[in-house]
Amino acid sequence: MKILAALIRRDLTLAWRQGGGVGTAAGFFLTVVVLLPLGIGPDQVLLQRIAPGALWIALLLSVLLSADSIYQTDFEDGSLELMTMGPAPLEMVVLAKAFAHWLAAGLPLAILAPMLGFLLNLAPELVLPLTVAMVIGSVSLSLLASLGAAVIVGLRRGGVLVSLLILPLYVPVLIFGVSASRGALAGPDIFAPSLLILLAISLVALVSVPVASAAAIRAYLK
Amino acid sequence: MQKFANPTRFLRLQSAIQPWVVAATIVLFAAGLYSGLVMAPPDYQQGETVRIMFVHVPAAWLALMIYSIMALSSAVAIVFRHPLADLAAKTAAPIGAAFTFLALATGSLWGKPMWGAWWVWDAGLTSMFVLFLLYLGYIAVWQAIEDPARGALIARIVALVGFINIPIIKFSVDWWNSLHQPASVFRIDGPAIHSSILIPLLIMATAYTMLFLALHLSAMRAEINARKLRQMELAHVGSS
Amino acid sequence: MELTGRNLACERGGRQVFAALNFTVAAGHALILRGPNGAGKTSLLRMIAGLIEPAEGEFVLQGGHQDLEPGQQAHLVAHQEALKPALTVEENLQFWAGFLGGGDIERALEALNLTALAGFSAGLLSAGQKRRLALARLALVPRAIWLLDEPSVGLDAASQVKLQALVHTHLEKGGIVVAATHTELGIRDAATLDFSELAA
Amino acid sequence: MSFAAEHIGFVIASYALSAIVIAGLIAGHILRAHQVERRLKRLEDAGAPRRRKATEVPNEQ
Repeated sequence: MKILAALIRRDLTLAWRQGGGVGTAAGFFLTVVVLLPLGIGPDQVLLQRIAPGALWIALLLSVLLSADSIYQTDFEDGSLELMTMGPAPLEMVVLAKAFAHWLAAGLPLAILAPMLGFLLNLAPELVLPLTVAMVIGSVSLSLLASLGAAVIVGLRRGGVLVSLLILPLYVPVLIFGVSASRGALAGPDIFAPSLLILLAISLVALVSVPVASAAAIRAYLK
Repeated sequence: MQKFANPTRFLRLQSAIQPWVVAATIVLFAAGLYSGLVMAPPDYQQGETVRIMFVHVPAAWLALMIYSIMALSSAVAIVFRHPLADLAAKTAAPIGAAFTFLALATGSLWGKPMWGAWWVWDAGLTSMFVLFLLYLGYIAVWQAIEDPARGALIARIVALVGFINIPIIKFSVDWWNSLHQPASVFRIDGPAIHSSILIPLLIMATAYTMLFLALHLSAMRAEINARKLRQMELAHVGSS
Repeated sequence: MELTGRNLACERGGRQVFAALNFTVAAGHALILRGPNGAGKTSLLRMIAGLIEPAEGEFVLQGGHQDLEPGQQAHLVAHQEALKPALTVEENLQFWAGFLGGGDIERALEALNLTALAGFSAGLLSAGQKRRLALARLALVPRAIWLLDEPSVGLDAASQVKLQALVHTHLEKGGIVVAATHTELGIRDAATLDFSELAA
Repeated sequence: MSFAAEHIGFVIASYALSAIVIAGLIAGHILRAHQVERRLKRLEDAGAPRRRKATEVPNEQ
């Protein structure tokens, strides 16, 4: 465990010092939010209706965008190779890195998004359920994004490919995330199950992503 | 290598005028706040909320002015290859971003009593929002590129491209706004402003500008020192 | 402790790099890999490190931790230095010490004469200094097998002496060194494996 | 200015927010300036080569 703690601490220090990762993701999130009314029109009522969905889409795009650098630098400077030779299994290393990315980017974005809801005239009573749903959802968003990062780590122009591969996997998170964000409006029979399913998706991702990512990384190290 | 033509001359100039600039800023703020909050009459329509204008409009003007300064110094850096010009643009960006944020926040606070919503996508605020994103982009460029020399080259281009697009964005947002909302009740320049409002506004605008000058000059000194530090560290590392 | 490679064959990108390669390295001994570029020296090192699976053949490690792969008991110092420019020299070593399960940072810094640079960010280092920092990992965490891919590249004379001292103490303590190098590492009675003879 | 006016809260809020952001800017700049100067001084005290001959390496082997 101490081994993974060293990795997480290092990744967080790097994220903090370079600052670029989270900053650009937040900037990207803001951009998506500003494009919506410019495209759809400033009509408050319309914006309010699409606000939860729009915030979720902006969130998952930002998380995906901020994830492509998780393994890139480590792959290029040879750290990734040495990590496979370390005492900790690669699956755990991958999990630690995904966790570090979630702490540095996934979670902050999931907390920031509802706070920016007022830009889209988000109904105040939706802010809390949206935050809860997004925090739970961000776990699987970060995990799946890290899987995408692992799959394209050796490729030079992997950016578009990773969106094509990972965005479809985001569909369930989006659907249940938005329905959970309706919160009280949607009534208890929709709110609770959606949250539970969201949690289930995160747990499934928690188990499957490290194995898949480790396999992908090993393929590139060959 | 990033050579400094005459940082010493700039540093001497800066330390000479810095106290005066700070003094002027304080005096202007005092005068501006006093005239704005005490002397100026409340607006017959908006009542006291019109006083928000004294913090909103200067911030908005400064947001635009600082980006223009960044674009100008980037152009100077390209034409005259003057490394200090790059520093001027780099240090101005965070200050500009802060004022743009202030313009957005005070604009939203000013709009709330009138429109009932914390945020309305009206022409002025929307273009200001996009300007804020231009600032974030510019700052992100400096952070993303480790080598300062290369960072400077890219940042110049980003600043100029951004600057050229500001009028285009402004025009298209205004047109977009007129498409959806007949006439926006709230206009920044609004009807002819009565002198009792105009004077405090101008004082506050000058106060904001002096504040920017004070911050910018001291930020440049810090940046020059930071570059010197980096070179000394390189030299120190190189020799051991 | 003895590392043996039996009937090893390696394929990369569909091309057979080498085949029917055998070697043995006993504790306290070094194996120098010679041969032209692209002959497979690096591939063999990466194969021992467990990064590449041999197309044929296998490794046998007598002694050492039976439950660990050879790669898990080895240090690999390749062309890439695995350093983070944003972290300081000390922080880089602190990470590797933490990740590889404990290590003595002061000793590693001293071993490659990097103590003076501990507080500086790795991005400021010259190529030679970065190479020394990568080699400092060898002294950081004790591991039986050292896999060195042209370790002396970019090192000045003083650092080469330090490297040789490091390698000698490792061998005296019963360690194994497998090194691909064009320059003379000054290791007494080291066996040599010349890849040019292995006409694949 | 009368404090009893309608929506006075928004006026106060916008002035308070402006004060906070401006104070933050000033503090940030002073902090950064001091930090850089402190590291610069520490490096100079540690005998940066600027004053000494570059060949004299801090710790001779």
